Formats: sequence, C-alpha cells, structure tokens
Amino acid sequence: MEVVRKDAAIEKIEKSPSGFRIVWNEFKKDKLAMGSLILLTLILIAVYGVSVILSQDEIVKIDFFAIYQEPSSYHWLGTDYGGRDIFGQLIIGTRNSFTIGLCITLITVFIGLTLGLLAGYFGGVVDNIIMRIIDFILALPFLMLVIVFVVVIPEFSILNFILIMSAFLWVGKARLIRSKVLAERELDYVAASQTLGTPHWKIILFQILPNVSSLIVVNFTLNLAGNIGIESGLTYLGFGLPESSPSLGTLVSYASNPEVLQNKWWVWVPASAMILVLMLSINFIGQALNRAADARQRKA
Amino acid sequence: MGEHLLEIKNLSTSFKIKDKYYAAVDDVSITVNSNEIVAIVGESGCGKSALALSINRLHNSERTKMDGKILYKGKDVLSLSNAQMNKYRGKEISMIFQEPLTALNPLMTIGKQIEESLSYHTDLSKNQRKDRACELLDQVGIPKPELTYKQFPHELSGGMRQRAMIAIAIACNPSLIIADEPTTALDVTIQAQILDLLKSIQEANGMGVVLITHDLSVVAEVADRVVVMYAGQVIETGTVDEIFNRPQHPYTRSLLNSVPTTTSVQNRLHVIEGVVPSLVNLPRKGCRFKGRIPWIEDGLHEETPELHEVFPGHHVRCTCYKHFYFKNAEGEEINHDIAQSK
Amino acid sequence: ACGGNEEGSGKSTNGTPSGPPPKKVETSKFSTSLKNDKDEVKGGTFTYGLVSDTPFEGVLNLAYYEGAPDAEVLQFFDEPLLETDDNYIYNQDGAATYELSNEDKTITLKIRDNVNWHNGDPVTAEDLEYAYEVIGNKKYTGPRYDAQMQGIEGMTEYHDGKADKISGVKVVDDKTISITFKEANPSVLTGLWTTPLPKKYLAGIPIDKLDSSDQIRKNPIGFGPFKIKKMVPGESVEFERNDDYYRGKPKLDKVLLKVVNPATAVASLQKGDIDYAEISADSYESAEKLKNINIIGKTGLAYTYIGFKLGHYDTKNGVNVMDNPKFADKRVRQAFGYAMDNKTVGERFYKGLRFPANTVIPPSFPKYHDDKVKGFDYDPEKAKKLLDEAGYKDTDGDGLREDPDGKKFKINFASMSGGDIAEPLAKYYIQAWKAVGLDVQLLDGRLHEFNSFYDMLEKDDPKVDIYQGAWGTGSDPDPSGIWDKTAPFNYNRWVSDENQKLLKEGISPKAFDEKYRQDVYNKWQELVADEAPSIPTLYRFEIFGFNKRVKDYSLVGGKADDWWKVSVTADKPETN
Amino acid sequence: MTLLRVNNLKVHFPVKGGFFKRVVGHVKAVDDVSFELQAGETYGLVGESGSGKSTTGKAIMGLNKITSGEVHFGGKDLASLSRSEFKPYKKDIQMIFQDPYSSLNPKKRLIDIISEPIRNFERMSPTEERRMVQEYLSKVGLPSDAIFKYPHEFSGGQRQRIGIARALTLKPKLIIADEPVSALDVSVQAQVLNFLQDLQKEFNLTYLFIGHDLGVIRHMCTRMGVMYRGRLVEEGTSDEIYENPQHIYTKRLIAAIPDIRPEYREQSVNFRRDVAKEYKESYNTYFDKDGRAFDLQPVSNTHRVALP
Amino acid sequence: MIKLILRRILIMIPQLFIVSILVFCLAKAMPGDALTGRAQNPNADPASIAEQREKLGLNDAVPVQYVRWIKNVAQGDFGKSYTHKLPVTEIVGDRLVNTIWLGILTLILTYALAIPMGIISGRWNDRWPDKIVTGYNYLTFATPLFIFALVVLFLFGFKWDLFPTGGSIDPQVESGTFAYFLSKINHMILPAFSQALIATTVTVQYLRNEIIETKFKDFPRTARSKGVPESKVYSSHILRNSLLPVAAFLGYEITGVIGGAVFVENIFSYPGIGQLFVSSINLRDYSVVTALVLMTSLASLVGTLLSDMILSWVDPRIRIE
Ligand SMILES: Nc1ncnc2c1ncn2[C@@H]1O[C@H](COP(=O)(O)OP(=O)(O)OP(=O)(O)O)[C@@H](O)[C@H]1O
Ligand SMILES: Nc1ncnc2c1ncn2[C@@H]1O[C@H](COP(=O)(O)OP(=O)(O)OP(=O)(O)O)[C@@H](O)[C@H]1O
Ligand SMILES: [Mg+2]
Ligand SMILES: [Mg+2]
Repeated sequence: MEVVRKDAAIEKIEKSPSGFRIVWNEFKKDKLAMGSLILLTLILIAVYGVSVILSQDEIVKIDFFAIYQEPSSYHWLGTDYGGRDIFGQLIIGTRNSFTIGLCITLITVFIGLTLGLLAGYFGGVVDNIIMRIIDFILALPFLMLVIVFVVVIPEFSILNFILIMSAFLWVGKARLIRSKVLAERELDYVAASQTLGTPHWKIILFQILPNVSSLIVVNFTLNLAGNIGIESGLTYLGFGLPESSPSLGTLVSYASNPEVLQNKWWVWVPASAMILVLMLSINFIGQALNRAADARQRKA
Repeated sequence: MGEHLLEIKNLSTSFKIKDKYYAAVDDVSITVNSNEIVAIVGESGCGKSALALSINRLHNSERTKMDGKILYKGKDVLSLSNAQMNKYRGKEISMIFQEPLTALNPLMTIGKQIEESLSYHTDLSKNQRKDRACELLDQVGIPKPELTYKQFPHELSGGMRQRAMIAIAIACNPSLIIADEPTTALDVTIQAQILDLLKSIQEANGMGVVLITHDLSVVAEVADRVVVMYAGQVIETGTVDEIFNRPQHPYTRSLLNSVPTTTSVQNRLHVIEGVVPSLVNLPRKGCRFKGRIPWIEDGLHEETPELHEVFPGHHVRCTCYKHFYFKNAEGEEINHDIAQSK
Repeated sequence: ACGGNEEGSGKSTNGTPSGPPPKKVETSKFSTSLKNDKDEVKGGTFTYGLVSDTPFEGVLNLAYYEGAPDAEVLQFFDEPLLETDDNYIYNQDGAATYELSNEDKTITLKIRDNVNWHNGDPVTAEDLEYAYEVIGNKKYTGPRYDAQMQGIEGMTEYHDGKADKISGVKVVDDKTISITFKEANPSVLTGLWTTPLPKKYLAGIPIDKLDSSDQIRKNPIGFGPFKIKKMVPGESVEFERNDDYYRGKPKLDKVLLKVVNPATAVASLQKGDIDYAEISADSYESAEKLKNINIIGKTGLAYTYIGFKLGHYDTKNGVNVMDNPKFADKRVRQAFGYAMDNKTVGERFYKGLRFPANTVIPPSFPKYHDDKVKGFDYDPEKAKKLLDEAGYKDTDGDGLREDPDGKKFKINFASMSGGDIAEPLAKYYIQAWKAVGLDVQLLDGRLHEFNSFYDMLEKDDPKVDIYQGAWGTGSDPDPSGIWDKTAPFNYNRWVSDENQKLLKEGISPKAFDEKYRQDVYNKWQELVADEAPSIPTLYRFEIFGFNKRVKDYSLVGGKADDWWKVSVTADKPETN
Repeated sequence: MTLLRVNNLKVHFPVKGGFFKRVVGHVKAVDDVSFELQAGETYGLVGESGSGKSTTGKAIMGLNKITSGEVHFGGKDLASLSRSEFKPYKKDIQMIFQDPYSSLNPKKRLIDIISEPIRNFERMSPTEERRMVQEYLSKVGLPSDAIFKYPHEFSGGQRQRIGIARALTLKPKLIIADEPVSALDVSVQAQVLNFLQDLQKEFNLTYLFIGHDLGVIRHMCTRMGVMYRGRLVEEGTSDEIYENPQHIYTKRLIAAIPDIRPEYREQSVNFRRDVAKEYKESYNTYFDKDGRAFDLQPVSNTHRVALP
Repeated sequence: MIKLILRRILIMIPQLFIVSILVFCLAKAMPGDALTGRAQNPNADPASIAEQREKLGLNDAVPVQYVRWIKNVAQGDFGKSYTHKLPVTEIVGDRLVNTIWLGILTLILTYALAIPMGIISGRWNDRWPDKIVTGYNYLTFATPLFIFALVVLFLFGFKWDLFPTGGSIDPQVESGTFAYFLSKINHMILPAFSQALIATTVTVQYLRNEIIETKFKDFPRTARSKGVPESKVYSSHILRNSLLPVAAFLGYEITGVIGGAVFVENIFSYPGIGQLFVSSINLRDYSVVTALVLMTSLASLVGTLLSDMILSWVDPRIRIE
C-alpha cells in the first residue's frame, strides 16, 4: 500500500514538457503551421472519410451524357471527358496520392533509417559497402529508370508504383541519416552508453534513433510533398497510374490536352490546387517541426 | 585630468529576445588609457563579450539597443554613422577573438586577410601591402612570414592562427585593442607565448588593451587594472594589486577562492552557490548577487546598489561586501583584509 | 466550310429495336476538298504542320520508312510510279502506265519520258528493278519484303541468295519493266511495289548501309513536286519547287514542313504559324471554332473492333487452331455486339468523328465496303435474348450471367492505351456489357501499352478473353493477312472453311473481274458479320485543318498527292 | 594495492591516402605508455592538446582498439579479452566525460539516463529502479523530482553531476575522468572538484584524472604523469613534478602556468623566458632525432623521467 | 588531383558495368520489341518479321545478347536504332547536343535567378524581401514542373506569342550565323526558363540557409571589426563561403537537369534526349534506351566527380593529394 502511495506521489512530480508538448507549443506559436495542420487534418479526414462512402467504381463510371460538364449543384466540380465526376475523383485522387506519398515515405524512411543507422554507427566495412551502394544508385538517372521499370512491370498498380519509387528514393534518406548518425556517434553520450555496457543495438535504437528522429520527421514531410509531385509528373508522361485508380496526377495530367488546359479549368485546377495546398501545408508543418526540433537542440 | 583613450559612460546594451529588450550590459562605465591593459573578468554569460562588441559596435543593429556613451578619444562612437564607424574599426580600435579558427575566413589566405585591413585604411599599393603583411607576421613571431602569407587558416596550428589574428589586429597600428578571451582555446604553453606577445606589442606601441578573460591567473599576469563583471554590471574595479590583494566584493573574493592553483594547495575550494541567472531571468532590482549569498540578509544589500570607492581607484558595488566572510573547516568566520568603512 | 452538322446531337441512346434501316454511312460529313474562290497569288510559301509528339525519324525513303511522320515528309518529294484511284486501285494517270498480260500474271510498267529525279537523271526501269533488288535482298532492313513480294517469280531464290537476279523482274527497255508473279492475284493492282530507287545516285552503297547513308538520311531525292532544300533532322524540312515535275510546275514556291506538338497544333493553326495540320478528335472542338481555317475530312483506312480469342496459333505448323470453347457460341459474340452503343460513343466521345462500323472492310474502299451488311446496332434487349437462348443466364441472382453449366462467366477484356479516349471507352464497353449481364473485367485493371498489348495478342496470352483492337487496312482490300487460317495476325484465331473459300476466291485470277470480286467480298463480309469473331465498332474520320488562304487541295481517295496543284491566295496565312 | 596496470600501451590510428586509399601511415596517438594506479588514489594525466590523454583513457575503457600492450585490471589483461568477456569489467571501470552537454542524451529524461547502466546489468522493477535513481540523484545533490526532467534543464555543473551519478550506479572501482571540469566556469568547477573528492572518500574510488589545467591536477592528484606526443615524459608525485620537474617539457609546462599573484608577475615572466631558452637549447638532449621522447628512467622511488 | 580523378574514373568502370547489366536486363524485360508494332499493318509479312528478329539477334539468349552488346558498347558502338535506322551514336549525338545546350542554359538561368534570390533572402532574412522570395519558393516547390511548363507554354507561346512553341531551331536561318544562334536561344528560352524557375527552389533554399548560417559565424565579425563595409563583408566573405556548397552542387545538378529535360522536352517538343528517351521507350527502341540510360549514368557520375573537383578546387580545406 505504502509503495503505491509513494508512486502516486512521484507521479505528481511535474514532468518537463515532452517532445510532443514542445512541438505543440511551436504550433501554437506559429499560426501558419497551425492553420496548415488544421487544414491538412480536415482534408485528410474529409478525403479518407468521404472516400469510404464514395465508391471508386461509381465515380469512374462513364457517362457520355455528362462529358465535360461545368460545375453544378449535381457535379460540384463538373465532369471530365468520360463524364466522370471531378469532385469524386479529386477525393479519391487525393486519397490515392496521399497514400502513395505516405507509403513511399514510410518505406524509404524505414530502409534509409536502417541502413543509415548501421552505416553511420558501425562505420568501417559496413559503411563502405552501404555507401558504395548508395553512391551507385544516386548516380543513376532516377526518372529514366523509373520509367523503364514502369514499362517492365506487367501489372502496374499503386503498390508496384510505391515499390519502384521506394527502390530509388531510400538512398537519399540513408545518406542523410548516415551523416547525421556519423556526427551523433561522435558525441560523448554514445561513448558513455558504450562504457555503461549497453549493447550496440540498444544504443542504435534507444540512444541515437531518438536524436535523428527530428531530422526524419522534417525530411518525411518534405518527401511526402515531393513524391506527390513525381507521381503526377509520371502520369503526365504517360507512365503513371491507370485512370481507374485516379490520383491527383491523373487529374492534373488532363491539362496536357490544350483544350482542357484553356477551357476546362475545373478538370485540372482543383487537383493542382489540391497539390499546392497539400504541399504547402505539409511544408509549413515540416518547418514548424523543424523549429521545434531546433528549439530543443538549442536548449540542450 | 587628461583625456582617456576610451571612456565608456553608463553603457547599456540590450538584446531583443521575443520582442522585448533585455540588457546584457547594464549601466557600465569603464575607462581605458593608452599604454594600459584593462582586464574584464567574470563568469560565462556575465556580459563581457557583449560589452566588447559594443565598443566597436559589432552587434546586429536590428536586434540590439545601445544607450549611454562610448567616447573614443573624446568622440562618441555611438553617434557615428556606420560608414564613419568603419573608419575607426580596425584603424583605431581592433579586436582579437577567442576562437582563431572560426574567426578567420577559411577561404582566404592569411596574407589577404591582413591586407584587407590595410586596403581600407591605408593608401599602400599592392606590393607595399604585401610587404607590410609579411612584416607584421614577422613581428608576431611567425617563423616564415612569406610562407604563412600564402597559407590558409586550417594549415596553421592554433597558436599560429592566434598570432595571425593579432597581426591582423595590429596591422593599422590601432590605439586600442579589444581582446576577447584571446587565449582560452589554447594550451598553457601557447597561452603564455601569446600573452607575452600581446604585452610586448602593447608596450612597444603604447596601446590601450581591453583584455577579456575568465582566467584570473591571466589577469594577474598581464593586467594593469581589473574590472569584475557580474550579470551585466561592473561589481568591482581597481588596479590589479588592489583586486587580488584586497578583493572586496563577495563575488570577487569567491572567484579568487574557487581557483585551484599550483602554488597554494587547499583542501577544499570555495563554491559559489547557485548559477548565473540567464538574461531574461536577471533580477533587475537590488543587488544581483544576493541570491548567491543567501546567508547575508536582504536588508544588508543596497536597494539600488552603487559603485563605492573603497580605496583610491578601487570601486565596489553594493555594501554587502562588508558582511561577507568565508568559513573555515571548523565553521568559523575568516575575515580578510576588508575595507570596513570609507 | 466545316462539314455539315446536320447530325443532331444529344439524341437518345435508347435503341430502336425495330429492324435497323439500311445503313447510310455518313461519309459526307466533311467536305473532301478545299473551297476557295479567291485568286491565287504567285508562288508563296506553304507551312505544313506535321503533328507529332516526337521528331520525325528521318527515314526518308518509301522503301524503308516505317513511321507515319516520315511518310508525311515523303509525300512532298517522292511518289510511286503508279497513281491510285478512289479505291486505291492503280490507274493510268501516274508517272507510269501499266498493262497486264500473261493471264494477268505479268504486269508491265511504262515510265513516262519526262519523269526525272531531282538531280536531273531520268527515272528508268532499272531504278525500279533496283528497288526490287534492294527489297528482296537478304540484307535489306526495311519492312517491305512482304507476301506479295515473295509472290514474284524468282524472288525467294534471289532472297536466299540462290540467284543473282530476280527472274520475274525484267527490264524491257530504259523506261519499260515487267514483273511476273507466280500466280495471278488482283492485289497486284493495289499492292504492287512501284517506287523506284535512284540507282545511280545510290551507287556504291552496300544494301545494309543504305538506310543510314547520307543519300537517304541527309540528301534524299525523289521525283516528286518539291525538292528538299534544307533539313533540320527530325524537326523541319524546307522544300523548294521542282520545276521539272512531270505533271507540271508546282504552284507553290516553297513548302516548309515542321513538327508541331499535338497539344499545340490547333493553337498553331490559329496563330497562322502553320497552314495545315491534322486535327485530332480531342482538339476538334476548338478547331471548329477557328475562323481562319477550313476543315476537310475523309474516312480513314482503319476500323476498331472487339475481338474474341477463339483459339491459338500453332507456330510449328503455322496455322491457327480454334480450340477455345469460351466463345464458341456465336450468339454470345453477337450479344456483345448488340450491347454496345457505338453511335453514341462516336457522337459523344469522338464528337462525331467516329461512327458505327458495320463491317470489317471500311467505307474507304467504296467498291468493296458493303453497306448492306447489318452490323450490330445498339439493342440490349436482343443481346439479352441471345444470351438467354445460348443458355447464359443469371442463376445466382447477382445480376451477372453464369455460363450454361452454372459456373461464373468472367471475361477479361484487354484494351490498348494511347488515344485520349481509350480509357473511358474501355470503361464504357465494360459498363455496357455489364448492363446485359456480362461480367467483363479490364485485364489487370488497366489499359495496356501498345507493345505489351500486341505482345499478349501475338502470344495468345490466356489472360485475354476479348480485346479491343484496331486495324489499319492498308490499301489492298485483300483481307487474307489478318483472316487467313495461316495468318499469325489472325488474332481471333478464327478458322472456317467458308472463310477460307471466300478469301481464296477474292484473290483468284477471276477476281480481276471487279464485279466478281465485289460479290465475293460482300459474301465474305456477311459471313464475318454473322459469325462475329470480331465485331467492328467504329470507323473514323480523319480531318485536316487548312488555313483559309490555301486553295486546291482535295482528299479524294488514294490518289497520288496533288501538292503540285496547291496554291495560296494570300502572302501571309490568315490569323484568327 | 595496484588496481590498474598499463603496460606498453600503444594505440595507433591508421592514416589513409594514396591512390587506393590504402593505409599509408599511423598516428601514434599513444605510443608505448606504462603506468600504475593504486587503489584509492587519484592519478593525473596532463599534457597539451593532442598528446594522447583521452586516447589512453578510452583505450583502458575499451572504447578504442588497442594496438598493442596490456591493461591489467583486477588480475586480468583487459586488452586480451573478447567483447563478452570484457562485459563484467565494464561495471568496475566507468568514465566521466569532458563535455557535460554532449555526454547526456538530450532526448532522454534523467530517469532513463541514470538507470541505463542498471538496466544493462540488473533486473529491477520500475519502482525499485526509480527509487535507486532518486537515491543517486540525492547523492550528487540534485532534487529527487529532477528525474523527469531533460538534461538541457540543468546547468553545466549539474549536468556533470548527473553524468557522475550515472557512472556511480554501477559501483565502479575505477573512474576515468576525462577533463571533467574544463568546460565549466571556475565557480562551477570548484563545485564539481569538491564533489569528486567527497565521492572518492565515500566510495573508496580510484580516479584516473585527465586534464590540461595544471592547477586542477595539482589540486586533485597525488601522483601524475606528463604526456607529450603519445609518450609519458615524466611521472611522479604531484609535489615532485611541480616542485622539481626534471624533463625539459615538464619544466616548460610548469613555467607556462600563469601565477595568480600579481606581485610575482615579473618573476614568472623571466622564469618562463629562461625555461624557453633552455627548452630550445636542450631539445635534442631530451628527444631523439625523430622528436620522440626516451623511455622513462627512475630518478627516485616514485619519480621517473624520460631521459636518454 | 590528377590521381583523385583517375581513381574516381577507375571506380566508375565497375559502376557503369553494373548499370549496363541492369539496363540491359530491364530493356529485355520490356514487353514487346521494336518489331511488335509491325503487326499493325496487315500487309506486313510475319515471316519477314521473324527473319528480322533473327537477324537482329533478338532470339538469342539474353546473356549472349548482352555480351555482344557490351562488347560493342565498349568500342563506342551502341548498336543501331531500330526506328531511326541509324547508329545510335548518330541519332543520340544530335539530340544530345540540343540537350546539352538546353541544360547549360537551364543551369545558367537557374543560377542567375537563384543566386540573387538566395542572397537577398539570406541577407535580409525574415524581412520583406526574404518573405517574397520565400513565398515564391513555396510556390515553385509546390508546383509540379510539368504543370508549370504547360502554363508557361500556353501563356508565352500561344497567348502572347512571344516564343516558339516547338523545335530547336527556325528552319529558315542559316547555320553559323548570329541569327542562327539567336534562334537557338529563342527556342530554348521557354523550356530552360520553366525548368530553371522550378529548379531554383533547392538552390535558393540552400543558399539562404547557408548565408544565414555563415553570417552568424565569427569570421564575418572579424571582417567587420577590420572596418570592412557591410556590402564588402557580404561580397567577399559571406558569399564566397556560402556559395561554396552551392558550387559543389553544380555537378549533382546535372542529374536533375536530365530528369527535368524529360518533362520540358516533351512539353515544348524540343528534340533532345529526354524526348528521344520517352519515344524510344514507347517504340521499344532498346538500343537507344540502353544507350541513353548508360550515357546519362555516365553523365551523373561525371557530375559527381565534377562536384567533388569543384569543391576541392574552391575550398582550400579539401585539398586532396
Ligand atoms: N545576440 C544576443 N542576443 C541575445 N542574447 C545575447 C546575445 N549575445 C549575448 N546574449 C546574452 O547576453 C548575456 C551576456 O553574454 P556575453 O556573450 O556577453 O557573455 P560573456 O561574459 O562573454 O560569456 P562567455 O565567457 O561565455 O563568453 C548572456 O546571457 C547571453 O546569453
Ligand atoms: N579516432 C581517431 N582517428 C584518428 N586519429 C585520432 C583518433 N582519435 C584521436 N586521434 C589522434 O590521436 C592524437 C591524440 O588524441 P587525444 O584525443 O588522445 O588527445 P588529448 O590529449 O586527449 O587532447 P585534448 O586535450 O585535445 O583532448 C591526436 O593527434 C588525435 O588527432
Ligand atoms: Mg564571451
Ligand atoms: Mg582529450
């Protein structure tokens, strides 16, 4: 009994603000970031929420009597050349694009983190091998090879797209993380952990990882934005996703038809605007996170 | 009384932190004469560098406010335009910084960095400048001036870099040199050489030197007069003998007692309680040191502490020094040679 | 002006189940020639917009080129010796005349005297012989060594290196040459190779180096109305008038050909940057609005169709084997046909630039196209009825039909990416078939890119059940190449004795009699329409925009190009 | 009792270069160094920057690969042990780092920092663990409610004490203190030095105290060694070294120390000048032709000097 | 230095070798080949197509094909483009020249835009000029290149009719004349400009951060303390140091420019290797595809080397023996 009470007393001890609090404070200070966060959350809730209700098949259903209709109360954002509702496609497209961006980022961060940590921490031969691989992939013409891959893959789906992109994009992260880890491992707290008998894997996971996490988060947000851009670009070139799984890129790439670009703004402007809004808000959020991380670093 | 080389009168330097200004240098008055080394000592963060940079007005003008007067040869440099000020910087007032590696441009040869000063303040031709630069390098004891002239900072050792830094500072024969912790980054043996060099140059050129340091031994070795700063204020000032032999302010005395020396082996060092308050948390009223000597009752501090002249030329802020004592191992009070009254 | 749009838009798609009236194909939708009454100005420069999103490849020789853009360049400076009429059959108005003899097995060409290469050399019989020798050579790298070539006497021997000369190709005199085939075949009047190569000019170049030689790549010559003056490879060509053109002095001083991106073609027309451009269905709407251009059009030599995979190609024996039971019942195939509303597709998706196809010989062959063939009009009820009759009924109540054994009837539909409408069109067909209870899925959930698509078809990928394809029919009406039992391009793998018989008759010596041949092909079209191994879906209009200052251009038939007659009526193109 | 004996320790770092980035040479960071630590004493290691002090410390800790030599601790040669064999000894030797800022993980709360070694060697319930951490915190004079704070919320001196608390949790016998106070202000430095002395008494610790401030070393150490370019040039009791330096490098080092008594100013300047002159003149007698110091020779029972 | 370059070039060989295997296998894995499309013409003779495949060695085992190919490549012979009926080197050569010019102009424009913006933004950080630049940067960061290029094409090319909208040269100018040069520039300006505007983002951001970081370093303060006027402090101290990493980026930028070229060349119908690549992929013109990927890989590798060389050339701290 006594022990329990004692613990309760300890619990009451005021904890210093955790990482989350600091981030939150940073957001509270920065209206732009806060606005972006709210906006992004709303968009995502709306997109993922509504897309559960909407059926993708229904949206991509062809209706010849509704080709290129202007926005109306029925089709909020009009229709495209297949008579398909743009609003619905925008929702689904945002969902798909965001999911793609997110998955690529997650996968690349995972790979990049693993290899970056290993290379940076152990150095020597491990580092040498990993860095050679990274240098190698980095020197490849990324876009061209992605296109070649897209053509080679027999069934080009969202999953495949994610895998192809991830295969190339992890290198940048691995390099970034490695250099950060390299700097980090020179700090005495790593040496301290070693002298305290902490095994390497624990040092990597529980000592170094938390310290590179801010970098990852920031990089994460920027990449999320960038990946959406690449996806839409490939769609434009004709190496993107099939129209049956519309992405923001699909909608934007309709603008390659001059007729649409000039006269049918409702087809491509909402998606472009969505890309812009997503990119900007993710970017602002990333910057706030960056500052939060910085603030911590400065105090430390 | 003749004109001082530098006379700082009631200088306050405030930094903007989150839209508010906080004085890092608070109502500081100091004089420096030609041919004299004035040392400024104090713990880290007490405003030494802020003061040093104020003299040459090197603070970021957008985020810094300066009040008071800085009279250099009778002229208030605070009233000068930036362009006018540039005529003083380097020519009249030079600076030496702590970290010679970062204070030198890594992409410029040593020679070029010395010449830069010459090219703004003298009419020397290119070749003359080069000759002068080599001459200066020679003067600061660099063995192969011609070689070093062409070298980049990273190619020199720490001591050599600091010598080069000094060469830059004395290039235009300034009357005043402000050295902000010039030897802190160096090994003792090098430190000794640099201090000797600085002193000999000062003597040879009859310059005034403001030497900022936190190492009391350094002060004892080279300074003529000492200014002790705490939390942005001058709390004690006097000649070097006065300060070291008759320290008055509790802070000064504590500092001197906390230094382990090679000459007198004490069993225990004196510990000053607490920490230097950060700029935003500085108590703006009353004696700023009182939090660190809790055993002196509040009433024994002055309400608005002033500098008192306790001996000729020896000033102390606040009267709390009268009540400060060290305890010996048995807990008895040990009293020093303190000015009981004035 | 821009063809009539009497065709009302927004008509209901509700099929009219009553028997369809005989179809009148709307070939008249566009005018085929430019109307311009203004007086022409002397000379002038005509700017030709070659609509392509890639540079033209620059294989500027009729015996070698493959890409359509190169053909567009070629038309200005080179041409075959024989001219064709509306039905792509040779007439006697070209640079040479011909005569058939030896039971129609031999054709003799006589080149006119005034036909000269751009370098002044006369075009001779040897030049044509040389062309045959090049194409027949083992080292030849172009695509023209085809079935007809191999039908020439002695050609295979020559090809295999067993003979130095092609025994069937004989130079009679300087200007006369005769070509003898092993068997008489009316295709000789549509598909005979009549383009000479300037033998003297090309002298000394080994055949395997011909296609990359400067004489073909950089300084090609022909005997067409214009000469190449300057060329920026892949991008633009500047032609000057060939005063020595055998039909007469061309009217234009200069033709400037440049590549324009499809995305910007209409805008370029509008700006007056170019005098001419082909207009895609996509940009038809905006082109129609332009006041500074005339649009003319014709039906294209192509049709799209839905194909059923009925078997596989036995590579070893070189025959098609019809062994896939899935669509063995022709009623099922027909049902697919009745379920599609191609009329509305043409009107809506293609803005009227495509129209329903009734048979697999497109109307661009007026003589052989049988407009009495009842195609598949939109009639979902009939489709349902046919399926019911065939035993395909919805037995588990999911709205989709099961096969007669009660098993799920899932159909994979392969379609090609590319055209702008490709995706919604495929989607539409699937929807339409679903509407009659057919469970059709897009293969792999996406369109297949051109190469992979044909790869699958050629290899009879079992994943593909039905597909949407398109055939360019070439200028030879003989359909054997894609319908014969032995044809690898018979992607349907449809084999039928009746079919074989008719195909044979269509190219038998008797078929030199036009009436007879027409008859045979009409029967054949009936057969295909009934058996429905492929269901033709759409024919297309090809439309072209010309600046209003252009005069005397017409699209009639397959006539040799009459660029020499074209003139302009103003010095500068009209702008909008 | 001898707690630690270092015999002929060498730590060489490869220098890469040339066409294929091969090893072209070695930095002899520690070059044949031998010394002993008696239980309960504080042994000082001084020398200018880059002389190999830290490398020596780290080599003993097992943080650096030892090129050759022996490190005897508790009867075992640590240098010859494998990683797993080494582990039990890790508890007995701990290290205090120079920089109180970088030696504590900024992302960890105190409780995690201090309990890290406990978690590695012992199994404890969270409450036990917390109690233990609080106990050690109070030992180093920090309030027990500090356990949920982050390092950046503490001053340099406090942080250094946190680092010490962390090292103490394993009840080590030997603590290697690598310039534990050189990043601190004099006032704070005094605090930490006093504290280290108190702890030594309380836990009967042995210190290997690395430093370059000769005042601090004199204050803390009973015996000391002077390092120069990876070699020990002189070793003896503090008094012997300070009062009676034998090696010219030691002399120069001592002479360079500024005197805190202003009245000795002249004297020390002159002394320094004389020593500098002597150093120049006799450099060749104290170092061989490669500038390497000679091996140590005993001059008294406790005093050894690198003389030829 | 020479040694370094030699070593790096030596390392490149195995890298290129691996790339070549990768690329070749990928090319082989692509469905269809250059002859697949022939089937569209019903008059084409299947037997002759088969014969052609045999002749082109398309029926051999992939390793055999690879060895044959790589042997030729090693001698500078990338084979013959099937669609263009020309040696690949010849067809790529023309386009490469175009792309190189475009790339150079793009880089010039990029730096001409990015450096002043970065300087302004870094020098006056958090003041209004910086805010404008940062705002611009957000926009360019968030705008996909191809959208931007399309809009540029329509505004400048069509709406206002200021620049040509396709090709690389006006067919009517004589080569070698000044007009020829102008016409070249005129054709490149839109694609280069679009790409440059988007590409500035990274450089501006980088330079800005770099300047902000540098200006708080100690050595600019030293310069000021010498009486160096503020503008000079920037031009000869801060800028030089900040531009250093930017200069080093130049080499890496090459990869970026090639990637961007794929977009802009297609949008502006500019006959360079980006456009050639896309069309060759679509036409399954393997020899061209493989050659292009190999060449661009080489270019990237050289770019990286260049970056390192620039860095060690401008930064005395990195002097490699
Ligand atoms: N540019 C600035 N903006 C805001 N605060 C500053 C700035 N420069 C210094 N300060 C603050 O002013 C106070 C005095 O700083 P200063 O650098 O003068 O101390 P110092 O005595 O030189 O210390 P040290 O010995 O560490 O150099 C410190 O609290 C510091 O945090
Ligand atoms: N990991 C390493 N790789 C290569 N050289 C090293 C490494 N660590 C240290 N050195 C070199 O070894 C020598 C001794 O370094 P060490 O850190 O032991 O010196 P120190 O006496 O502790 O100096 P300081 O007083 O500056 O801490 C130096 O020349 C240093 O450059
Ligand atoms: Mg300072
Ligand atoms: Mg060290």
